[in-house]
Amino acid sequence: MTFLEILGIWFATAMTLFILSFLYKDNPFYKLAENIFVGVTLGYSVVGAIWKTIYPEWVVPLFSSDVGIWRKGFLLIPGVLGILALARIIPKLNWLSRPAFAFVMGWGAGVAIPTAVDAFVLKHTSKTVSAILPGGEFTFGAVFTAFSNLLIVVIVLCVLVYFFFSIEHRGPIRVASRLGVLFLMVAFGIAYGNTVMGRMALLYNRFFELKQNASGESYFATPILVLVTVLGLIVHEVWIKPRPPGTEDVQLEKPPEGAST
Amino acid sequence: MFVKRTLPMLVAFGVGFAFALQYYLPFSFSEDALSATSKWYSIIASFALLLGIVSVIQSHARKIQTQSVGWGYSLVLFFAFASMVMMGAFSAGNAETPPGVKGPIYGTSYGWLYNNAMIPLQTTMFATLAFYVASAAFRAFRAKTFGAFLLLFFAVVMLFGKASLGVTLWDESIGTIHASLQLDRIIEWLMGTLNMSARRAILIGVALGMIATSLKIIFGIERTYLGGKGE
Amino acid sequence: MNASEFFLNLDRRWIFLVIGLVVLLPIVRPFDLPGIKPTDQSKNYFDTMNAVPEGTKILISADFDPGSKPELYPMLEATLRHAFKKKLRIVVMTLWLTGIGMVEKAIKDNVAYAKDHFGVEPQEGKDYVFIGWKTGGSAVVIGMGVNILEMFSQDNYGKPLAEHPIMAGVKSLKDFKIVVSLSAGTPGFKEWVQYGVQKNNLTFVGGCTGIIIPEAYPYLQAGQMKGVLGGMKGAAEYEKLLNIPGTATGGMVALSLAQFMIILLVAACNIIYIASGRWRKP
Amino acid sequence: MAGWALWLMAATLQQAEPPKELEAFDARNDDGESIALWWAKMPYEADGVEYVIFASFTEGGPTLEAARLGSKKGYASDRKIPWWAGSRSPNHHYLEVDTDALAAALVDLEWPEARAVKDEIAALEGSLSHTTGEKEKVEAELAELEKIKPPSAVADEIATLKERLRWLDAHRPIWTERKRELDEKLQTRIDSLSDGVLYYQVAVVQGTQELTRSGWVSAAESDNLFNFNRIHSFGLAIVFCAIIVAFIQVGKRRELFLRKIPGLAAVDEAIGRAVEMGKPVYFLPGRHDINEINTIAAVTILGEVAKKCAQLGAQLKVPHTYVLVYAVSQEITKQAYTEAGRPDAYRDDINFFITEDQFAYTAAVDGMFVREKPAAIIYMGYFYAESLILAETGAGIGAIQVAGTDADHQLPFFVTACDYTLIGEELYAAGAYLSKDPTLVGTLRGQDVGKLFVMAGVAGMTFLSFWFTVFGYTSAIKFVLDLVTPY
Repeated sequence: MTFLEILGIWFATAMTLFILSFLYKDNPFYKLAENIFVGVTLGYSVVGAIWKTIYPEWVVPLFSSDVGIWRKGFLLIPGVLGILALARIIPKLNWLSRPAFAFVMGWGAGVAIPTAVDAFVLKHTSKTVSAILPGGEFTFGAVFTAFSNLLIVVIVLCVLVYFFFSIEHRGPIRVASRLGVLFLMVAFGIAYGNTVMGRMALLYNRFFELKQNASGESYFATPILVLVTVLGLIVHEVWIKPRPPGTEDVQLEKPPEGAST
Repeated sequence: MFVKRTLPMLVAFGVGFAFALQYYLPFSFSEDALSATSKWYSIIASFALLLGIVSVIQSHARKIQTQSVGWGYSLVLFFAFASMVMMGAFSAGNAETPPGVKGPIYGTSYGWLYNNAMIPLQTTMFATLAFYVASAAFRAFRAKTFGAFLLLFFAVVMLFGKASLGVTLWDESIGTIHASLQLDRIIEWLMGTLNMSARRAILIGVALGMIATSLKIIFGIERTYLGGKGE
Repeated sequence: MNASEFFLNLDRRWIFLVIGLVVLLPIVRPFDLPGIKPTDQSKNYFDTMNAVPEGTKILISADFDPGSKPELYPMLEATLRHAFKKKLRIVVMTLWLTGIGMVEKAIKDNVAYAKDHFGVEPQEGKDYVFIGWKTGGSAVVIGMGVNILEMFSQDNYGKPLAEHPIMAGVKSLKDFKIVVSLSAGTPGFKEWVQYGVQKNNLTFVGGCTGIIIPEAYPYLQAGQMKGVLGGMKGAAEYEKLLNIPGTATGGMVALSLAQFMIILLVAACNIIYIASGRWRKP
Repeated sequence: MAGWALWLMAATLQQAEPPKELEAFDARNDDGESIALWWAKMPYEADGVEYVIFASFTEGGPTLEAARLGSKKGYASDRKIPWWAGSRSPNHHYLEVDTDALAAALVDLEWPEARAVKDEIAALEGSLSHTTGEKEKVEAELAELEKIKPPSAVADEIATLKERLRWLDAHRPIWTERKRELDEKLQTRIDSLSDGVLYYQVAVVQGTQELTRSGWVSAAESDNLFNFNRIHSFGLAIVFCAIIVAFIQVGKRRELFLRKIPGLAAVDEAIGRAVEMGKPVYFLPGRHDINEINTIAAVTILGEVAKKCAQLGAQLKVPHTYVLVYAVSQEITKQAYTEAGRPDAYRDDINFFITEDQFAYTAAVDGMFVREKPAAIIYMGYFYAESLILAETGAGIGAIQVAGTDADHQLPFFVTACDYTLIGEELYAAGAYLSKDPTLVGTLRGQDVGKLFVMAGVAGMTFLSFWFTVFGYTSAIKFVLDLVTPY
């Protein structure tokens, strides 16, 4: 392995351990990893915005001879709107950014309406009512399927009743909405249990990586760094005097004016 | 106040109305308009990113300047940010080395940072969920009410049914009675009937909320995004 | 504070510790639980590998990157172990540039493993060779169907490939009894089936990540793929069939144990909660 | 027996007549890039018998195979359309053909130069894409070489690279220009040949033997103004919009009842507690960008929360993951503080941007939670996997947590880890509930009526579907279902 590869393994291992150290408590290692993380991802989005969007999608077509004058004209619009959005930096020119936001919000709102109708209302309604009775023979399985399909309809209706805002939940409506809440709880329980394994697999993958990086080839990155982290935590705990509670690292560069009444 | 208030509202109305209709208009201009404007959106957002960067730099620069608590970490943040941007510029935003070009290790220096800093940090942060999913269950899965009992009961059933150990235990005992009692069939039924139907109802409700909110924006009833609803 | 109080308000870091240990333990020391039942597809993979006699030449293509390591690396390890145990002669390659380092490590580790556990000493060049990576994906597969030595003139370490005794009598893909692709996406088993298997009438088995396993079903039905290992579960089943618990078995055990641990904690918590009489309070 | 069947089949095929009822027409409801062919089911359809569609620029002109269809496939009944948008007859074939691609291929037959022109275009494309970015690469290499001392040692290499640069500079613009010219030339020729209309024939083929061939039909493609497949969705959208707009008017005229949303009552309580404890209130507006409706709902709630914070004197903090949301939130917060009569309490750092990355944002916010120990945390908007990481950390520091999301996949985690959770649509209702603005309350009533409409639809159609199945009207079920199926 090259030096850079080994360095990479050490760095990655350290970052993994530092993040995990947060589970014990907040500490300087975590803060270090956290700030590296934020810095790196900020840089990544800048690079992405410039090299993956602005340059290929905007600059290149704007200066390319392949693109007609009309399309170039159109391309100027998002550029201008984008630059206008930056006017927010200057408080007095703040209002210049409004057309950009209006465009973005209007566009989002417009696209959302038919999507909501088709992808949510129609799709879910049609799936709910499409197969109440299975065709074919009259067996236990068929009866059970019919029961399940009917149950789906009942649950959908009850949960929808729960969402009524402008009617008082009394009488039969109260019963239905109460049932709706219970059905929601059942669904949430199922969904919760269903995701646990996936989350455990994520952790397993991290531990797997740590084990791989423990070998002599990576110069025992994992054990050494585990030792360093643990010792560091002990040192931090024992020798570095904890500040009085409350003041610890709270960024109070200004007095919180909003808090004073 | 035309430019400050009326124009933005006209823009929102025009764009919103046009793109709500676009879905039903199949001719090529309409299709092209949709694909072009979705690109516009990412271009505007990319420019706007600078706004965020300026805000971050300002706040951390202030910390460093005043040497307030933890200003060293702000330096770290700057360093990480600057190296990512520089490496990214050197390698034109490519994490992988194009074939035939010599890079540091099977990739660019940008790729090195991406693979050895971003990926492990992201995956580890994501992996901490494994711990939280357990502690949240321990803390909150208590049969205080009937609803809470249902939540915890079905979560436990799923936990049992998704573990390979649970599947074996069940299928070798109760599952032997009848094929339809096998655990994966039960799990499938729970997911497909009880879970899915409640989610459907949620999504139908959400759709109506979305339509209502969209309409409010298009008609200018909802204009908090312009700063307040007055005037 | 009495015992039930203590347990109900348990510092959650104890739970973190328990979960961490439960997931970590099977990785450090893989062991088996009765819970892994090999599916037919995994059995087919195993049987295909197991059916060929000693000395048969097979090709293993490790088409994945570090991102898919936890799922596919155990498959590569188990396949190498199986091959060394059966004294097959193997040619290893990768279609993914970022796969090179992992393959090197897997070969090195498992040659050592074979020495320790099977009493065989695989020789580089004679029993196995790593021919490395070439750019092109499907083009590489097509080229190998015509002439391997032209496609890969050197092995991964720059030594002329023709000098390795293992390559004697190997001209194209047809000269391998079995071709294995452990793939995380494109290029992967799709390229192998479309450009290699069909044309050269190969016996082909594969392994893939859990996400892309549905893409393998058409090829399995058509018989172009004899068997497939799907995700970590597939790898664990293969390890079970081989009877060598490895990291994938460890993974499956870890997941099962962690889930049961949560069930246990929730159950204990509720029993204590109800027993302590708190649930009666509004 | 088998022999008989074969003989019979061969006999029918011998006297095969060309496909009947053949028609060509513009494929409806599309952007005008394809036409459709339509013909009746014929008696000789069997495995191994295929329909081959030939196309030409002129009637009787040179033809090209446009498509091939197994004779037992592609019936009109397989079309994915509702019943009102066209026939779904099981006794007819329906096939769509991409006319642009076809015309581009057909031009080879009529214009001898076409092949050469296309080859040249392909070659130019190849050269252009091959040398994309090469200039930068060569320049970089050159810069490296020029650092080496003494320069004479690498003089040859430098000269070669410079030559290459000159060559690239000289050639690429010429290629681009030439390619544009050729593209135009080809397109003009295609346009002059086809005039938008192509001619088609359908042949029946078994193996390599052509059994029969139909006469010519022609059709021109055209842009369609409206997608009739989606007319029911259009109608429904209008109905919903009308209901909501109508109730906005009703809301303006009289006060409407609004049920309690428990989670929202808790927001006031939580802010109050934060003031008592002298600790901050955190508001997280979700991880969707501003163009998503759930974020808009979230920032509306932020406005109300900010107002409460300003009134009670709580310290508000809003970490952002999207810049546009950050910018909008700043305006909203400022406005809220002004409306609450506390513009002096407004600070620009109430809202702050962290990063766009999901888990970096999570890591940073997690750190803030633990360090600042806020008394109240409010999550509103769309969330992903970070939901539980944040909510568990928040629960760990003992904050009152109120969440509201329409992300159905994250609801279980918020319900488990937070004190109060707004489920799905409640997120959209929250703005109206908090502000008690009559137009917004009217919208809620509109939403309720919309829901009633959907519920009546579900119940009614369930009943109809049940009834039709029991009495065996299977085709009627399809008829009804089409009304609620998205196309």
